Amino acid sequence: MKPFDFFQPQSTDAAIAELVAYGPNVKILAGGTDAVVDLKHTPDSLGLVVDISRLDDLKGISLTDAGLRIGAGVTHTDIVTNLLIAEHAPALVDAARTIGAVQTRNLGTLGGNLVTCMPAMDSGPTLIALEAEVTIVGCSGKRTIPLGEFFIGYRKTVLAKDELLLEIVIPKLNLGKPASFIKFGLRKGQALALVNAASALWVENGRFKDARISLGAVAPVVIRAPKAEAVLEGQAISKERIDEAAKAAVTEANPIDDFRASRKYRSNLIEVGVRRTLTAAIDVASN
Amino acid sequence: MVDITITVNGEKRITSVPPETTLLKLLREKLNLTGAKLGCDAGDCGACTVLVDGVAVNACLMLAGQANQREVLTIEGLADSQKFHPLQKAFEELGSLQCGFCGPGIILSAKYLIDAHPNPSVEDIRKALSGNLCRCTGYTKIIEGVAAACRKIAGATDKAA
Amino acid sequence: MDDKARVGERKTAPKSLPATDEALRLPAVTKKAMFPLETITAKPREQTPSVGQRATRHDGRLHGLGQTKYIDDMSFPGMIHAKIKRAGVAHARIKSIDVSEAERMPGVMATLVGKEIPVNRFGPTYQDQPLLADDIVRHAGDGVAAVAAVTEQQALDALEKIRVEYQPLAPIFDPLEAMHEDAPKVHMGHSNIYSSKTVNKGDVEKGFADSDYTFEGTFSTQMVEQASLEPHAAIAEWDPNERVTLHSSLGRITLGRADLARVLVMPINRIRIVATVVGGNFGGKNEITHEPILALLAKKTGRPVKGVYSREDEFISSTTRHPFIMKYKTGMSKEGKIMARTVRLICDGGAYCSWSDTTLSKACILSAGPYNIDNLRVEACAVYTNKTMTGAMRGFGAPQVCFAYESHMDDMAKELGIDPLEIRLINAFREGSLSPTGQVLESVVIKDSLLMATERFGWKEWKK
Amino acid sequence: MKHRGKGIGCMWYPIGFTVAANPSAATVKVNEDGTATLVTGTVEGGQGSLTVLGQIAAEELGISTNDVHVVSADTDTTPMDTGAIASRTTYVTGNAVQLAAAKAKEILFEIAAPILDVKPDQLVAAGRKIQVKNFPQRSLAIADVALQAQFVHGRPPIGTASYNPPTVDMDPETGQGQPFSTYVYATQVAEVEVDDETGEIDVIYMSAAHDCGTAINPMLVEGQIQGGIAMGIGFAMQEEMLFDGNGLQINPNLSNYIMPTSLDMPDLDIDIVENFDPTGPFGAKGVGEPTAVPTAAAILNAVHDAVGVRITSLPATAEKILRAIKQDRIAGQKELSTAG
Repeated sequence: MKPFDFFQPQSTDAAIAELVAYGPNVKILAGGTDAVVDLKHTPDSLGLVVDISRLDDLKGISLTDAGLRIGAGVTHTDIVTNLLIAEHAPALVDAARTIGAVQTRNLGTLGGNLVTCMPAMDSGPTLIALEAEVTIVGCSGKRTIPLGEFFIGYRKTVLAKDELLLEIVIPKLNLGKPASFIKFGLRKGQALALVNAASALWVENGRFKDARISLGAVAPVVIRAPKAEAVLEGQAISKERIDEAAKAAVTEANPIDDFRASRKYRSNLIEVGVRRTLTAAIDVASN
Repeated sequence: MVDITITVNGEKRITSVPPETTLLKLLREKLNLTGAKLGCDAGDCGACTVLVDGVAVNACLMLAGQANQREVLTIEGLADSQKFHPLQKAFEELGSLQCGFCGPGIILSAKYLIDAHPNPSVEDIRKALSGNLCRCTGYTKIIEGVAAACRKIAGATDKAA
Repeated sequence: MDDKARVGERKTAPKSLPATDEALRLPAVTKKAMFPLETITAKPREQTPSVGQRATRHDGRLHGLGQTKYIDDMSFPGMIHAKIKRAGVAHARIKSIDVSEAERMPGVMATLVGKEIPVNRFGPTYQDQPLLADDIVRHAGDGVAAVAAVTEQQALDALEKIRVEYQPLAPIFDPLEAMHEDAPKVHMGHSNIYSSKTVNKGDVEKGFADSDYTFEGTFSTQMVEQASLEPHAAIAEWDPNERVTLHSSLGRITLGRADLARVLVMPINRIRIVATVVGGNFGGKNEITHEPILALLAKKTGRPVKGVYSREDEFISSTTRHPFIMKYKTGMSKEGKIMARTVRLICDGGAYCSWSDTTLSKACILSAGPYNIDNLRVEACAVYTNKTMTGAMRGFGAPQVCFAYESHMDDMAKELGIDPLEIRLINAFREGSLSPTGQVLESVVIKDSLLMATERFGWKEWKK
Repeated sequence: MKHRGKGIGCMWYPIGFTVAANPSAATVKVNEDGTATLVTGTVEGGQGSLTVLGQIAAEELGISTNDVHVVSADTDTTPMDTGAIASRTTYVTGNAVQLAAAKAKEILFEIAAPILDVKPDQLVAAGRKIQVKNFPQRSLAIADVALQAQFVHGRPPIGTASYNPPTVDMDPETGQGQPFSTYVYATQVAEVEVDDETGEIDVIYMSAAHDCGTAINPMLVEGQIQGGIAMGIGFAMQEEMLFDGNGLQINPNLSNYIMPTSLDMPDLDIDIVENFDPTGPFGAKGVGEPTAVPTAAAILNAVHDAVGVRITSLPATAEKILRAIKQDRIAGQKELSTAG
């Protein structure tokens, strides 16, 4: 690793002050599972690395008036073992369980996963399907936006240089919403998603209501599949509808062709993934 | 330089290292504890697994500064002159390891598992070890070793009770 | 910038170390279980007769305690670190290598290029491989220069400052294309085919004529990395008697020593190779790699020099398992007896021969499978391409041909309506069978193994 | 839908180099207390070869594994060895060790014979004793004999020997010859489940029956077989070094070079086929490499049984299998339509 200076702020304010002071030559370190690997491959010396992994304001999982609040610094292991999440958003637990391996789940944070903004991140789809919102804090104060608007491009979020991701909130309305997550990888352990998908839906009188479908690793950022959702809205639950939605989702994605899988195969996985998550979410709803 | 106060295997040390030093480098090069291995330097192989405040992490993915004021357990601290850890015994008796390079990481990952889940299923063990690559053993005798250690621990507790 | 300046800019400068703290004065952390009081020698180690005992490994306890010393766990006073610059181009003529800027980098104590190596060619069969490419780069992982510096990072930084000017040469990657007469040549000479083998037994034409059915199949396999968990590592150290000691992860030390003597032009008794437990070999650590480079850097600097491959070095510069293309044609009687077989094997050797010659021989002989075939013809060749060289890896061609002959076998069984177990039992070698090379086979238990494995599996009762 | 299938892979594999000389030498020193030191030039690579060589020396001397200390891997002190390659250590180095131990034992027998009032060829070494064949009550402790050998007779019981497997050069035209001294045989059987929507293979279970001649140490043999199967699974389904159009590797790291994790391993049943090769040390042959040979064939034959597709190029990734399943279906439909 090239030399850099290291700073462990005591508060988010102190962290932000450093971000402002240092300008572009700074890197934020949370769990480090991506950031430290990046640091090892950074060709030039960085000015400063700000370690936010111990900031208390980024920790904690709680029920608030807004919904289920998850601090950006919460690790994937925290998510896997948290009873509140297990109760109100179990699909998020399923997703967290598939991330990396035990060691990386112990280090890696939910915020880090979102901010690194890799297309294949496993935290994104479920949160987007549950219409999570994120709160960002910077010099000019806090702002809250839908997670879907947080991602803007390959490894690129709306975060300004002086901003930190503070927390993620699953809105109250969507707590307990039947949802399901699936991931396809090249092996069973430590798999990086070829495609991942999450669906969340209510079932009302045997009909789909507010179905939300989100896909990862199929576009530069995690996406929602509004056309597929529209196929379902208000329709009676049937295998045909699910198949139709799954096919529609394929048209909304733009997966890449790379050494890990072809575009065609990924498209197939999208269809299967959407079908399986919808079916699983319906199962959850009916139990 | 960053100043680090760290407790390793129960012994407190204060040291100062360049900020870009990983916990793995601190352990291996500064503290002479070479049990944790460098296999990939990217968090893929798990050969550098150590416990930080009781939690299994990849020492190659943690900066030494992040381990400041924390307790680290490396493979060298698992046994003392009186007693081996049951995992170490079981691994020796069953021939769980071959070249042994992945061993320290595997044993600590297994310890992390059984500290929280003293009676894991084979599937639990597989999941707990999926971050530790091994090229020699096919994991079979490693899994058997973890299961045997758990039985031994359970037996010892039963006797005590 | 120096550390003081870096810290000085900080508003929250780190607290100075508390000089009163005892922990500051303590040496490195020690192992607690160096001399365990508890003895746990398992019985099988103490019993006689010893053959057949499930004796515990002599190194099993050290492994579990984290006390097995691999090369990278060793260090010597004054030891410095070496790194190798990889070409990053698949086929090119080196016009010039300029290490002057690298030599001026902080901490750098020496550099080395191929022309400084006394005999810059090695290899277990043909000496066709340079230790550091000096004239032509034949695959992207070829080393072109090495640096020894006080720290690993300084060595890596210096690598970036080495300027190599290349004249690109046409590369060839596909083994079938490489066999064409007009294909670019990886090495000098008129052909990229550098090894050919044949096995002929019986009368293949007659065998096919006597067959009721003929089947054909083409199979291919990929390039595979040994992926030992321990990367290649070595430390070179000289003594004043001009003797060099290499602590190395090498798995074949006596022959490695002979190779070192040849490339360094030294008497064998002035070279000592000491190995420890190799952290996984699988064929990948069976020949010298960076050892002579480290030895020469150690000589230049008068310091012990350690070299440890990065995981990327492991992949791009060390040997791999050969990709094969395998064409099978087999004549069968309607009862499921193999009457004749022809096999054609093309093995992609990558940039250097390494162990290709023996891989090809083994693949050739084994390609018939463990079956009695009276009429057999196998033709095999190995071809150079501008890819990472292939060499020894667990099986020397056998996993490749086994995949082919066993897939082919099941295809034939299906067509003939014979159970896969049955067709193998019909054809399997028995005691005294003649191998494809005419060798009388002894201690043959292929049928026993077929019956044992399928019985354990529950082959006959098994239902979908 | 998921489909299950079963498949067999069987193989043969030679021990040692192809024709070329690949000798090993060894020295066995019996110490004054009846323990022994084995000096070998081979290097432990994790297989447990040093343990096995120690067991061979111990067996020849009639002592236990623990009674033998093995010194290895230093070119200054250890004798020539071709190395841990070609599954040759147990067989070739093992033969050298047995011969060396036999020479040391010969000295012990010569010392013991007059004391026991028999001829040296009437003696055997067993249970840490030198005893009269078929009359075990007349015996001496090896320790006593070794001590006497050294301090009374001035003949320290040390033996050095080498072994090179006998081969006959292959004819360059016909390939006829005896390239190897001996071969081993093995079968592996796989049960898989294939998802016909994604092409994913789940290897559920494998049984393996391997011949290695006498299993000097069954526990270590099992370890080799289990490890070889893991490598075979990677070869069958996952691993591939990939290059771009310029010959640069695309995946030179353990994130993108996919090899099996603990979750990718099936349940295994391992059997060792009983066998004895008279040319090997105590009937032993070898086991290292063959373990990785038939796995891919067994798995791909099971895939063929499950979904009817033949994968002809490795690795059989889920994508490749799905493509084959779909092509198979299209072909099937065409057949139906032409038939109809």
